[in-house]
Amino acid sequence: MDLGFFAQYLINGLVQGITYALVAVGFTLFFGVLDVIKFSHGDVLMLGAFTALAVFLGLDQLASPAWLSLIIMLCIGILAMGLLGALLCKFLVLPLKESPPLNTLLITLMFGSVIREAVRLFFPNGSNPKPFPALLPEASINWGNLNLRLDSVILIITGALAIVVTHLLIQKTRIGLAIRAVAQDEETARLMGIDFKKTVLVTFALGSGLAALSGISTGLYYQEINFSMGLMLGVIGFSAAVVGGLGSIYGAIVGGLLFAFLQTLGAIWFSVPAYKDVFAFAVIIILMAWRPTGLLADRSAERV
Amino acid sequence: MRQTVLQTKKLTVSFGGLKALNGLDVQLYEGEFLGLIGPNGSGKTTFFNALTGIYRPAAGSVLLHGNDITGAPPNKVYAYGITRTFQRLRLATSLSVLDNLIIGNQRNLNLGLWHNIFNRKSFKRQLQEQIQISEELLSRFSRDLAVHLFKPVSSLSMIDRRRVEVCRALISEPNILLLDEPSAGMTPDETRALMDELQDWRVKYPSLSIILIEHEMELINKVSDRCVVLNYGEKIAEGRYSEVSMEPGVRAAYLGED
Amino acid sequence: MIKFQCMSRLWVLSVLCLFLTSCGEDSETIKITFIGPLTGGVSAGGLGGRNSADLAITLRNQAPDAKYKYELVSLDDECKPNVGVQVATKAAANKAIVAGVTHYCSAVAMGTVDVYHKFGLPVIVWGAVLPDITYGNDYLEIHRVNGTMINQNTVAAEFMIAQNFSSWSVIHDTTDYGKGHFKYFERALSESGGTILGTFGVNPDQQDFTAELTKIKALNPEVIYFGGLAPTGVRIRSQMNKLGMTQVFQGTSGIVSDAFIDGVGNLSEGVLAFREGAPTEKLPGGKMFMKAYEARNFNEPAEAYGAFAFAATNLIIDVIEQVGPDRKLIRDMLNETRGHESIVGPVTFDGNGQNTIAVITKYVIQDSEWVVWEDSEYASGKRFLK
Amino acid sequence: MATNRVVGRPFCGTRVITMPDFKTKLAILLGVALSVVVLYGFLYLEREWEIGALLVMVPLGVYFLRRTNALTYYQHAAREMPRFTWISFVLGAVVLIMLLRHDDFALLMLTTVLLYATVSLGLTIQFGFVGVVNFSAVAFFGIGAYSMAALNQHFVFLPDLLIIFFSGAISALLGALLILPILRTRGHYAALITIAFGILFRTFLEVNDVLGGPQGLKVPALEMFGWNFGNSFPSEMGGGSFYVAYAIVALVLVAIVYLITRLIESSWLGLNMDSVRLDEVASAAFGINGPRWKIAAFMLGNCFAGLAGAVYAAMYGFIAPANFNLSDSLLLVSIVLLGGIGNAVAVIPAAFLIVVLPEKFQVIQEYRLLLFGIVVILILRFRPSGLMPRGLRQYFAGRFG
Repeated sequence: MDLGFFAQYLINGLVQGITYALVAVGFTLFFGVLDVIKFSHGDVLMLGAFTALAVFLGLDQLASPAWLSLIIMLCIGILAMGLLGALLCKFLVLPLKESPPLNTLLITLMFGSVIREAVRLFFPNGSNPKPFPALLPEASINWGNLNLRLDSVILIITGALAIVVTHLLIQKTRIGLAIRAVAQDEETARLMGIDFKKTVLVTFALGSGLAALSGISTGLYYQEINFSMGLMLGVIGFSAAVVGGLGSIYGAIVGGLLFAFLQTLGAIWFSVPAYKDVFAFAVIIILMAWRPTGLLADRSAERV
Repeated sequence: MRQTVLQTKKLTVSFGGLKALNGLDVQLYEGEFLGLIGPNGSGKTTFFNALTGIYRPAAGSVLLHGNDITGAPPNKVYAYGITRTFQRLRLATSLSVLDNLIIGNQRNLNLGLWHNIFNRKSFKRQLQEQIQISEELLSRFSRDLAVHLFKPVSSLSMIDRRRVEVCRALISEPNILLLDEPSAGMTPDETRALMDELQDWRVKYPSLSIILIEHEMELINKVSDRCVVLNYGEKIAEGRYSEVSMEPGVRAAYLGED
Repeated sequence: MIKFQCMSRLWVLSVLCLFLTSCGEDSETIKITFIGPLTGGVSAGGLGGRNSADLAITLRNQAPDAKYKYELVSLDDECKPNVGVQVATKAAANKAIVAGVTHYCSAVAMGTVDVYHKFGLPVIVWGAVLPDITYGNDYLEIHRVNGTMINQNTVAAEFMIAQNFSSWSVIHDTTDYGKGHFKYFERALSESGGTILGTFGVNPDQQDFTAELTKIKALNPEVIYFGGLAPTGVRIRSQMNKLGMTQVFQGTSGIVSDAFIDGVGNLSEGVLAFREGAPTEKLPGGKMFMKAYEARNFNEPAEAYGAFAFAATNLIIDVIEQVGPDRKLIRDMLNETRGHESIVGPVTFDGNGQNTIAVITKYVIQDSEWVVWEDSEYASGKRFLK
Repeated sequence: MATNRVVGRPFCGTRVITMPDFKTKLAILLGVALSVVVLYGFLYLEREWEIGALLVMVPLGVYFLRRTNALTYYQHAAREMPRFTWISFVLGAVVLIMLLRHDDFALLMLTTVLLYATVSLGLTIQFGFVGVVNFSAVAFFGIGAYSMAALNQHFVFLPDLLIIFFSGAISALLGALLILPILRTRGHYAALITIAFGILFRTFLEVNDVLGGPQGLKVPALEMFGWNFGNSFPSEMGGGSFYVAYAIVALVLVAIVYLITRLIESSWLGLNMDSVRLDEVASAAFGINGPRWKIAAFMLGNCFAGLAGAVYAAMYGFIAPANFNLSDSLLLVSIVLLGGIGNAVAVIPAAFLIVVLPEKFQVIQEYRLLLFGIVVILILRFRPSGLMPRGLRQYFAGRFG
């Protein structure tokens, strides 16, 4: 294969992989503290992108410069979704803590479909795809068959940075310590005087904020968002988190990149690229049979 | 000389590079009450897990009545007549006491499809039988407990749960009973009561051998015939508690004295 | 406690009231059903159709010379065949409903034709384009105002060859819509002498198409043919730009909507698409329709097939005005439709109920607007594709 | 002393409620009658304000019933005489079908509910009993449906009853592909495997034209006992929609599957399955072979799904890959969770809610899924363990010996 095309696939895959990884980190965080799957994650991502778009449309009338708009969009989008995540946790997830864990899954699933339907119905003409402003510099280098665009590079770096910052936040700060403590053992954490509820809320806010970030960067990259964009991203993000190993941020990154890699590979190999999902998910089933707790989760023996 | 029922030879269990058990030789005689002591992390529970097939030994062997059962899966080990309790209670708390006990009596149940689904008459007979056995067993341990036979375990107090767990291990009339720190989470009085009940049981079934993991030294002193002391997965002493506790190595490792 | 008793009595009473009142007879309106996707991924098309059908009904109810009062019963098929069969049964089994304007999604229409036949409900399909819907059976109840994908793709292939294009790469979604379009386009193209360099069936929910597009880039065709609906089309056209691809983008009727232009933005210039039916905006009735639609302030635009839903509803009403609200009579009358004037051109049903006057309109996007090819600056030579 | 004991006796606090036999029977029959009336109303009401009123009235009604302890009494009555209850409910369903015999649409919905309930009973065994999560129920349902279509096409000589059974078997056998990964994983990890399988199944059907591709397949009506199910009942038989026959087949299917589920639950099989779910390690230490029970439950559940899928395909007359999405699997999971995980009875009212409610909301058109989502969230928020949480195991009816 031509080197240029190879590099092109690599870059495409990388952008996708980073997006998946950002979503997967959210799943991993929620699982860590509360052992739940939050199935509305993909829809929160979509709502984040739409919030940012609404902010942009508002700012557009004030004629603010692109970089300023972008920053305001990011801030409001991430904060709003963080808040939504915390509220969701407080009013729908925590009250169901004592009931079967699958019920949390159902309630977040329904919440996701409510968000999705609400955006479709109440965002002006929301059932159609919306153009997302191209606020990043569009310069590109043509190098043989490789078309390397500045915005792809910026997005890859931003995504990677966001993951690194999250990682540092968890490893180095007090609240990060609390999150890790709760993830280890809720009871002990409580006994140590950690405010369990607050920690969980912060984690949900953090994960949802990350979802908003990945929603906005998806919008910036593809320059198009739609109300159902979160569906597949949510499922893939979940798969990436699980394959990587729930509870591990490195696992989420590995899972995300792996999934993007498999999809790209599938698209190259098969004459009908729709098989790429069949391929990716089949490989995932096999991987899970080989490594039942994910690729990177610590496989410490169960305490007996 | 009494007959050896269980014997381990150079039993070794390792996690990654760490040897949780290192060439352990332990013998258990018929009808004996063996105490297993050692500091935290010395490999006591690992020893149980290796015996019951939850962990696969890396080396060495386990002999039951002279037959090699090394690496047998847990359900086989149970079928050989070895039952256990868990340090952190592992009862099915949402099920009734009766259900939990019947789970313990697995090897006496008929699991055939015909018996369970179609021939409900014979199933009913077996159920009645199980209820009777359970009730007798429970009332042996505590008169009040039998009343709670149809209540969920989650509604019981800690001591009662402990009793149910011990009963679950005893109901199938095993040859060997492994008790993993039954005193955890109980008051000394409660522990004493439980031990007395166990002693009564031993009188009825003199051939039952018991291995007890315990932190409470006084308890070990009182009930055990013999002691094995572990440290870092190795046996550092063996004998009567009164002798063992005097050994300098044990005092150093276990009691934290220099 | 007294309060409680009081309340529970009140409850029993109100439930009784509920039952008694709901036993009352319905009013004297004539019911026509509209079925299309009102929720989910392709709801934009469905809502546009629903609004248009609704508009037809309202306009007729306002007309002084109308014999009857009409009522539209709109049902949501979610673009899922099983739900489609459910709502089709609901409509068809309801004797008060005399005719239907049904289905945007072909797979749903395929599933429901048997139901309509079984219950004898005459329907006009307003959006689904799979040929088998009318040609796969000989049910008298099934009609269709819009053309099939065969007509569309024959015209498309011939037109493109005439524009001196010779090589294509195809991306189509793997639904019946995309796959069907590909099949008929391939057939038409092989007759006209074009070549297809590569075909890529993709999942319509897919977000990222860069891998497929990179592959196409390596094949370097002159035209990228896309068989699918606007949301997917928007993504593909935008992502072509990501990879610096400047091929001509040729779509199907599924992208003829403002949503496509809105979604793609500036990149839409020079995108081609083909749609059955005469261009709405050029017919006198069509202008009226667009104005009336505007005036109603619907939340959603009419989309590509709104005009067909409007035409189908009007056709049904015209027939009812003639023969009265009787399913059999309506069915037979519909089958005799010849040259009926509508906002999508004259409608003539053949033996299978298919509208044979298959006018196919060629569109190109010029300055962010769908323009009929013949009127565009591309046709007059002022602008060039590519 | 052991003779007059109540086995698995229901407790209401510390009080045991006792009632004489005929009164119990009366209470059960009353409950059945009430359910039939409510369901009839539910299927029959159409208009906007009626649905609105229903949404207010039903929760209020349930609240009143609870306040008067009627539900508790009823629950106990049903536990005292499960067989009588079961038979009365089946008869009640027959009455309901007869009442609706001219209403094609209501029958179609009713039959769909019964078939979804059948699949949900399979899921109840899978994750209610043994704890294997299955997010690809609709894939196995689809395998059943496609088997029906394919066998009907290629093996015309096979009687349809046999084809239905084969469809169930094929479903179970294809499910066997997943056994190894499912046995090795647990919890969310196992969930992923089934999700992956579901997506894989759907995409495969769509991309491949072997089984009709995205355009779907037509399925001929059932033909059993010399009766073509596509025919309406002639007037000399009292008339009635052709759906009556399907409704009865579905009723028989769900009744049998329910019976099997309950027998499993009230035997050592169910006990062992519960034990595996609650603590696999401890179960193993008492001789319970976890993998064996997981495999059995997984296969059986998928078989139920396949059986239901076969009847579903024949009734709808048309199947397409778009019927078998991940969202449909999640809908089936919702039925089990909303009802109360592991409780076989709860599956039926929950299936009613999940299947019929969105249909009732057709009056608000594009807003219906939004409202549906909100209603489910509210139910779960206020009944976190589902509508009817599972009680203690009951091996036999109330009185013993």
